[in-house]
Amino acid sequence: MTQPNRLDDGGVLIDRSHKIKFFFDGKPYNGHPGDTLASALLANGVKLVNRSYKYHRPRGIVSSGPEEPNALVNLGSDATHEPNIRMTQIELHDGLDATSQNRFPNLDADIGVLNAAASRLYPAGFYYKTFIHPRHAWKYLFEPVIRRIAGLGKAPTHPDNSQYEHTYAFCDVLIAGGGVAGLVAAKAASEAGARVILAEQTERLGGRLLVDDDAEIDGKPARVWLEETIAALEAMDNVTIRLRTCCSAAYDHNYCLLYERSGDRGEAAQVRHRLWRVRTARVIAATGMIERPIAFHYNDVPGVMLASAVRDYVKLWGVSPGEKTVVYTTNDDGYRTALALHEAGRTVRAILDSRKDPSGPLVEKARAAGLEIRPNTGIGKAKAKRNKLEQIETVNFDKPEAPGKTMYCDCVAMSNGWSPVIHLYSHSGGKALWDEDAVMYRPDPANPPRGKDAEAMVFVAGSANGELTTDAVVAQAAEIASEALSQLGMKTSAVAPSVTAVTETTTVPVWCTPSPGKAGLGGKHFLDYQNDVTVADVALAAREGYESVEHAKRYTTLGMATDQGKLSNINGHAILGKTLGKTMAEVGTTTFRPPFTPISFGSIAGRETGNLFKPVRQTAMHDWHAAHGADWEPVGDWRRPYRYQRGDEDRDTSIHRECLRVRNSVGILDASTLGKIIVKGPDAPKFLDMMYTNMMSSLKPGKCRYGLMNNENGFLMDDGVVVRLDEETFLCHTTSGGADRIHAWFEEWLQTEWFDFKVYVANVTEQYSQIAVAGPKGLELLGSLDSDIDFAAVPFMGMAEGTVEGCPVRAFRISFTGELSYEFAVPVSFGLALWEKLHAKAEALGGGVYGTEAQHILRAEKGFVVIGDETDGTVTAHDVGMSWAVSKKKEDFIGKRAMERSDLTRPDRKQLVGLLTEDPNEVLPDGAHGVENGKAIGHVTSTYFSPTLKRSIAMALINGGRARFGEVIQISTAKKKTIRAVICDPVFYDKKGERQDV
Amino acid sequence: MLLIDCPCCGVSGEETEFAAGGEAHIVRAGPGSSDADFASYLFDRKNPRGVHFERWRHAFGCGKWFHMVRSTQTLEVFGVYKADVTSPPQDILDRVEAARAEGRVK
Amino acid sequence: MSELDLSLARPILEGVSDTGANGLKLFVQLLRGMVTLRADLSSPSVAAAVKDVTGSDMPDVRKATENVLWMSTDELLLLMPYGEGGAVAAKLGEALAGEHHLAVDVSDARSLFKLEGGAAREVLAKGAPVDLARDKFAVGDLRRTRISHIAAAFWQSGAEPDVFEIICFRSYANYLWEWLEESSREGSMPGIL
Amino acid sequence: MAAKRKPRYSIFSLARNSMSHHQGWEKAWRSPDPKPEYDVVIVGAGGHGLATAYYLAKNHGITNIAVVEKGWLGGGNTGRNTTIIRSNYLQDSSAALFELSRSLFETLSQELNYNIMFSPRGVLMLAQTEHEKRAWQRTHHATRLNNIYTEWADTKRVKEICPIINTDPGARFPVLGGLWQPRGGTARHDAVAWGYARAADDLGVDVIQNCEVLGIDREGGKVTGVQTTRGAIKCGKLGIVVAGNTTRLTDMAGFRMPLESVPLQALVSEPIKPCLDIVVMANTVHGYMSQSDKGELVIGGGTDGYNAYTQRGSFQHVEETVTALVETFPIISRLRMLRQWGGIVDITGDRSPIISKTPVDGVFVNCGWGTGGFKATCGSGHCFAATIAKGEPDAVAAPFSLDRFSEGRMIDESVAAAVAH
Repeated sequence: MTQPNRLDDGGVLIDRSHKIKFFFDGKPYNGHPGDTLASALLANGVKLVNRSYKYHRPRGIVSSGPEEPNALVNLGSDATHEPNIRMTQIELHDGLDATSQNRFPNLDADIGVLNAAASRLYPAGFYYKTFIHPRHAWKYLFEPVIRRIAGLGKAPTHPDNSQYEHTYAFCDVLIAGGGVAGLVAAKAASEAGARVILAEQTERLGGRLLVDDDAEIDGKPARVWLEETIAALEAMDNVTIRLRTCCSAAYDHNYCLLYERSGDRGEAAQVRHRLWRVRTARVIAATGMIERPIAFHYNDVPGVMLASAVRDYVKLWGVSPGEKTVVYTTNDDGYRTALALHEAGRTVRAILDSRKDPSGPLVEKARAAGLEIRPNTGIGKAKAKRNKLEQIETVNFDKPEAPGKTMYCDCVAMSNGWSPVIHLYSHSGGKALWDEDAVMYRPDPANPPRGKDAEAMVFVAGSANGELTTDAVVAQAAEIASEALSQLGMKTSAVAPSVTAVTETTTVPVWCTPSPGKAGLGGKHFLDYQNDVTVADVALAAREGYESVEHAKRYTTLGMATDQGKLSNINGHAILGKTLGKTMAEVGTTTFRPPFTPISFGSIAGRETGNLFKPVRQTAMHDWHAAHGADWEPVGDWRRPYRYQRGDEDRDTSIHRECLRVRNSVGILDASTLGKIIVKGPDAPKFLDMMYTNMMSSLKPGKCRYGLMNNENGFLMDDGVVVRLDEETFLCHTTSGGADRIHAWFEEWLQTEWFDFKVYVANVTEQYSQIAVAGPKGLELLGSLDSDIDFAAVPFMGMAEGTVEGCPVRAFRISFTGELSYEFAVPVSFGLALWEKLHAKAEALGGGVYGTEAQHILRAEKGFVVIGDETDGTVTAHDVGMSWAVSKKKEDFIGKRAMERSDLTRPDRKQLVGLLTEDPNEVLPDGAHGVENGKAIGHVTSTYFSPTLKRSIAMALINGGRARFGEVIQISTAKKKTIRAVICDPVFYDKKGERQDV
Repeated sequence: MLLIDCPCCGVSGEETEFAAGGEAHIVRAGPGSSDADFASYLFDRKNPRGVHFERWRHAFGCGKWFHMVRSTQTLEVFGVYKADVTSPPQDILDRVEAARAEGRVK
Repeated sequence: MSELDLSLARPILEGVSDTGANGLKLFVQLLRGMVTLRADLSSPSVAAAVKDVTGSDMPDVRKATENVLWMSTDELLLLMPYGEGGAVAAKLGEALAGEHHLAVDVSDARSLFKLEGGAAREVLAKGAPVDLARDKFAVGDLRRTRISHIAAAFWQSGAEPDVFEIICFRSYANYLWEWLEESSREGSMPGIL
Repeated sequence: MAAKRKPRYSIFSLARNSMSHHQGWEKAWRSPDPKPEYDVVIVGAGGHGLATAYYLAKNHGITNIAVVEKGWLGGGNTGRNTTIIRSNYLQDSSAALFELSRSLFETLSQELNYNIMFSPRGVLMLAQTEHEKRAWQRTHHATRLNNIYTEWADTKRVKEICPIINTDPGARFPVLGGLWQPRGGTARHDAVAWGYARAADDLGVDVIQNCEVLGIDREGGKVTGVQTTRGAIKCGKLGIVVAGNTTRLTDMAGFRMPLESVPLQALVSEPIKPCLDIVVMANTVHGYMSQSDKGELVIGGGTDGYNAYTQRGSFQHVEETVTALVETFPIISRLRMLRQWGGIVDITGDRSPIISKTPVDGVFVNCGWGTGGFKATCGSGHCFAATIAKGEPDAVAAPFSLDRFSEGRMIDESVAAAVAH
């Protein structure tokens, strides 16, 4: 397993002393520590690594970084399976097992390729023009086929058991990018005393300085300066440097995401990914540039690569992608690659330069090295053999029709100039300007993303700002850093390093290389490799009226692949402009959206999965309930015992047992989740009169009153028993879900509307466990308690305070079951103790616990409403027959005015009624509707089999229902069958209420 | 994601510590108001593309309601002030005017 | 006649977890008396009453003394031995008679945790959007905020090693405990604070 | 110049054009200059506005129409939503409107001769609490009475319909079942706008892009025209269909609206091979997910709690949604978010839309679709066109008039559960 394309020496990142074995499509290969999967495969002479999305054309590695459009693979299997990973970002590690994707049966013989033969039939947007008839064919025939062909990697099939972490972090300056500009900025910021975080997406600092190391900085060789600078920064304790960490997004007010991939190298890592949510005063984006490809006929065959990438592989990893390379460039940078290959002892077949008379130091150096330079020339077309580049044909820009020269080569290194990476500048609204001379979009200093103080919050440093040469990069980075710092009132003592670097001359871009013959029209000049978008596609979109850059993008899918157009956008926009006769500035650009590169869903979820996904609230008796067979009903975040199962009895059996227990002996219920709010102050009575529909100021101390609460729309929002503890102090009970909502509601009115009221509110829901004791044997139970309270003397809707079995309690004589009933409020710490005592006493009397479902049935038998069951946010107190609880005396209360509106006073509104099915054993389905000549006239709100009455009962909201007692109506069920039921009074049991008030 | 200064406890906190409460300085219409005025109180909102006077609550913090003046266009914040007033303080209004003069907001 | 029996009182959970990460320790504290006092904190008589029942001066905004926590512009949380909450509330009631206030015993409403060790800041920083750098958050500082999904407050009560005390509403105690334990795992610290 | 009939799209036209390397295709729509006067001016060339123009021309014979758009057509919420189409609504008036729309989607490709890729793959709304279960069952009964086919799916059936859902009963929010509408689904959002634009253009409608309305001219309480960046345009009737920007327009017309504009989040994953063939909505945890034909998981998130016109929005909503979906679909944990974006939605007091006359004679509004506008595109355009043509709302539109707010006649879908439309 030799590595044919590994150079004999060179490769600053790899450790040749160690070998790493890895697999691609099941075949074993060797690489070295420091390799990426891409560099290792290139070293092994692997050219074909993927198939394209639409035409399934053979594709190879194009780049060396996050912009890679082609070289995507599946990694791992089962719980570790992960699709669509860029080979250029995978650090090689032992046992790495990668498989190519989007091919069948294998890369070399992919049957999808048949597409290409008919590819002329599939221009941009072809699917909008066909598959229209017959109507059902789209769902049943065309779409399924398209779905199977589309998509990239395989979907995972197993849950992921890796660990993901979050952290919040704060700093003065967040620097994105650890290249020379980032380092210069970091130095300046750290010496100004700023808190600095520097995030570098790769595993190394230095950026292009590691490759293009011919500059001298502060009189030292670039590499020496680099090592010294890094060491200096690492020594500063106000600087945090994170490698493998990408600044993925810069949101409003400088809330930034760092995506740290610390655990992606095979070993079982404690933390796979960590998502940093960083709030920083300023961002310095030193995010560099991305080289642009050149469009020419079949510029996608494996072996055609970015010139900078070819150079990276040579210098960083000691790999030459090809034996014979043709360099095709529109600027000086291509010459660097030619020279690098030449120095590495590889053949540079020729340098094709779009410029008429290329000049400048780099060009001279190439000439001096004896390299063949062909000015005013490009590649007319490339030709592949066995899925690999075999030859190219040159074209002269002045005589494109003339036959060109054929050159045999296995690698093309192309350079069409550079695009600054300004994503972070754009994420929160920064604008870009087209610089015609530099041939690139640069950040528009007049329109930066602005923070809450309207100051610029993102600053762009170095080549990301369009600086091409090291000296310019360093100077600009130092300047922009001190500008950012001075905004923060900081001054840096750092002086910009002096740099001597090779100068470069201008770029003459080629947006589409003319091709001889028919290729001129039918040619496949690829712009977006991954989505198979060609020059012809973009031109077609423009011709068809999809003129806006967004239309063209969406119509052709240009720039919508997983690389988000990092390579293709500018070339594509240029073609659009050419076709429309518009300048780049007129064409405009699409918006960069976060994240810069894709981030894992796992990292976004962090640790908040499983038990930590959302909190569950527990009462003091939670474990006791669990130990006694409770199954749970979620109420808000609470879990309440729905019923207590005995042995393997079914739900109904236990629920009915619990109901009858309360009717016939005595039951106890954990009511701790009820909201409890203290309202105190001289204006408390006045305040509560506003909050409740009924009068609370007239309530006597020591007495309880059931109260209803409206929202301003006049609809019921909550209910509960209000207790007046003393003249100034009230205790308001709310529904279980409602405590926090109602507490906030009280505070809102007190703080924002009636801030002159002298009222303080405290939410004491969590201070008390609440236990209901209900049933005819209730008094007997209480009588047997060791207590200083004379329960018999407590009147209905009265209260008492004292000690019960050693626990401090408040006892309220209120009933939600219709039985004689007391509710004990006891400090939560005593809750379990009192509960166990009461339970023992209840069992001794043949009673015991009951759950929420029994409670629901018992209250339904009594016709008591439950907010959220009988009401749904559109129901008034009058609708549910509780006009008695709506004060006519009070001038005003929340929702009073709303209840006067025409629709809320309609006589035919839905009103709460009871329903008795003609067949007493037939229980109406939940939510079933009453029907009259095909129209719904209302719906069932609660429906049960009543064990007390030994028949089904239901409550319903029926149009004008209260006037219709005795009428029989049809209830339709989903199963198309209708059930007959009689409308009646919703109070089914003990209408006079004698049992609760003995 | 907004960074919000609570004028009550002085915290400069993440948006997720706060709860938005909609347009500020809406005068409550009660009994006696016309249907139109009442509907307007409940539902009509200025909803400007520009300077918005709004209510917030430091829900996970000191629990206090307060006012914030913010551009719904640029998210620039012109200031915060306590809840127990019926109109914004002058210095904030001045800042808004200045921003308008500079054409930063509508 | 029935007597109050304090021995019946139980915290909702008990435990100590020695998580190993930088000698991190996590405790659930035993019951603690707590009283919520809402009043005009600038009033001298309020300050006097607080001093009288706690021996502590009025804390500054977002500060915690040994036994008085600043909760809001008009709210304090007073700490005392468990069982004394009722008496303290009553005492405040007398002292502030005639002055608009609310003093209520909430000794059972919250659970109290203690997080101790070098990594304590980083554990909290995983779930609380608060700048916990040493020079930004020190002994005596208090913050009411979010930890993960829930409302909580914490204050620093010791340094070298850092000690943070954390309270949340009692029904959430199990969630917060599990969250803190998970987040304290060895090898999971970002290593920045 | 009036448009001449365009050649129709088909596999044959495609084949014919491939011979000429596709040089022969005509423009999908013209780029006309505004005429001085139109019978009707529609502001907003989103799906709703273009559909309105199309149905005005097609159903009501009014062809002297301009659709003016400040940006590019279909560039607002039409091109930013998660393309869900369903009509399983609780309230009769909502059901009528959304089912009209859904049924028009069924044949829209043929109607417009443009493949909008309506894919009735089925929409499943999960019930993850007892309360939500009861709410969906109530909705289920209601839809059946409105002749909208839905099924109640128990947990087992949910797993059959969507195998990648986590149905572990011990989950924090266990799947207790779901409301299944087999004829709900998705469509290609851009294609809907483009198809309507091409068909409207074909009927003579002028679609005028890059033309922002700066003012609304009135005389004696009646609209007379609009001032635009491309000059004054007279009109007899004015239809405002601009979603999040409605208040800006109605301010120009001099009346207030019960609206607030807030950012809504959406995101997509990288494309993967098919793993989710239906649309799943999990309202309890605020997660909505489907898989596009391209293979991307298309995910809808929540709205920001505060007014904003920035088409961005906050990350915490993405965080909340993705966390919920990782919990509901554990296999997606290792997939990656490719891009997120925001749209500006306008939300009314009862979260239901407004299709209505206004205090200004001749001015009509169609707005307040909140997070649910795309699915309504056809029905909205259909009955808004009727409303504009007749000057009075048709039967479907009537319940959605502005006066419901003063009457207290709320159309509240949230009563069933916390439903995002």
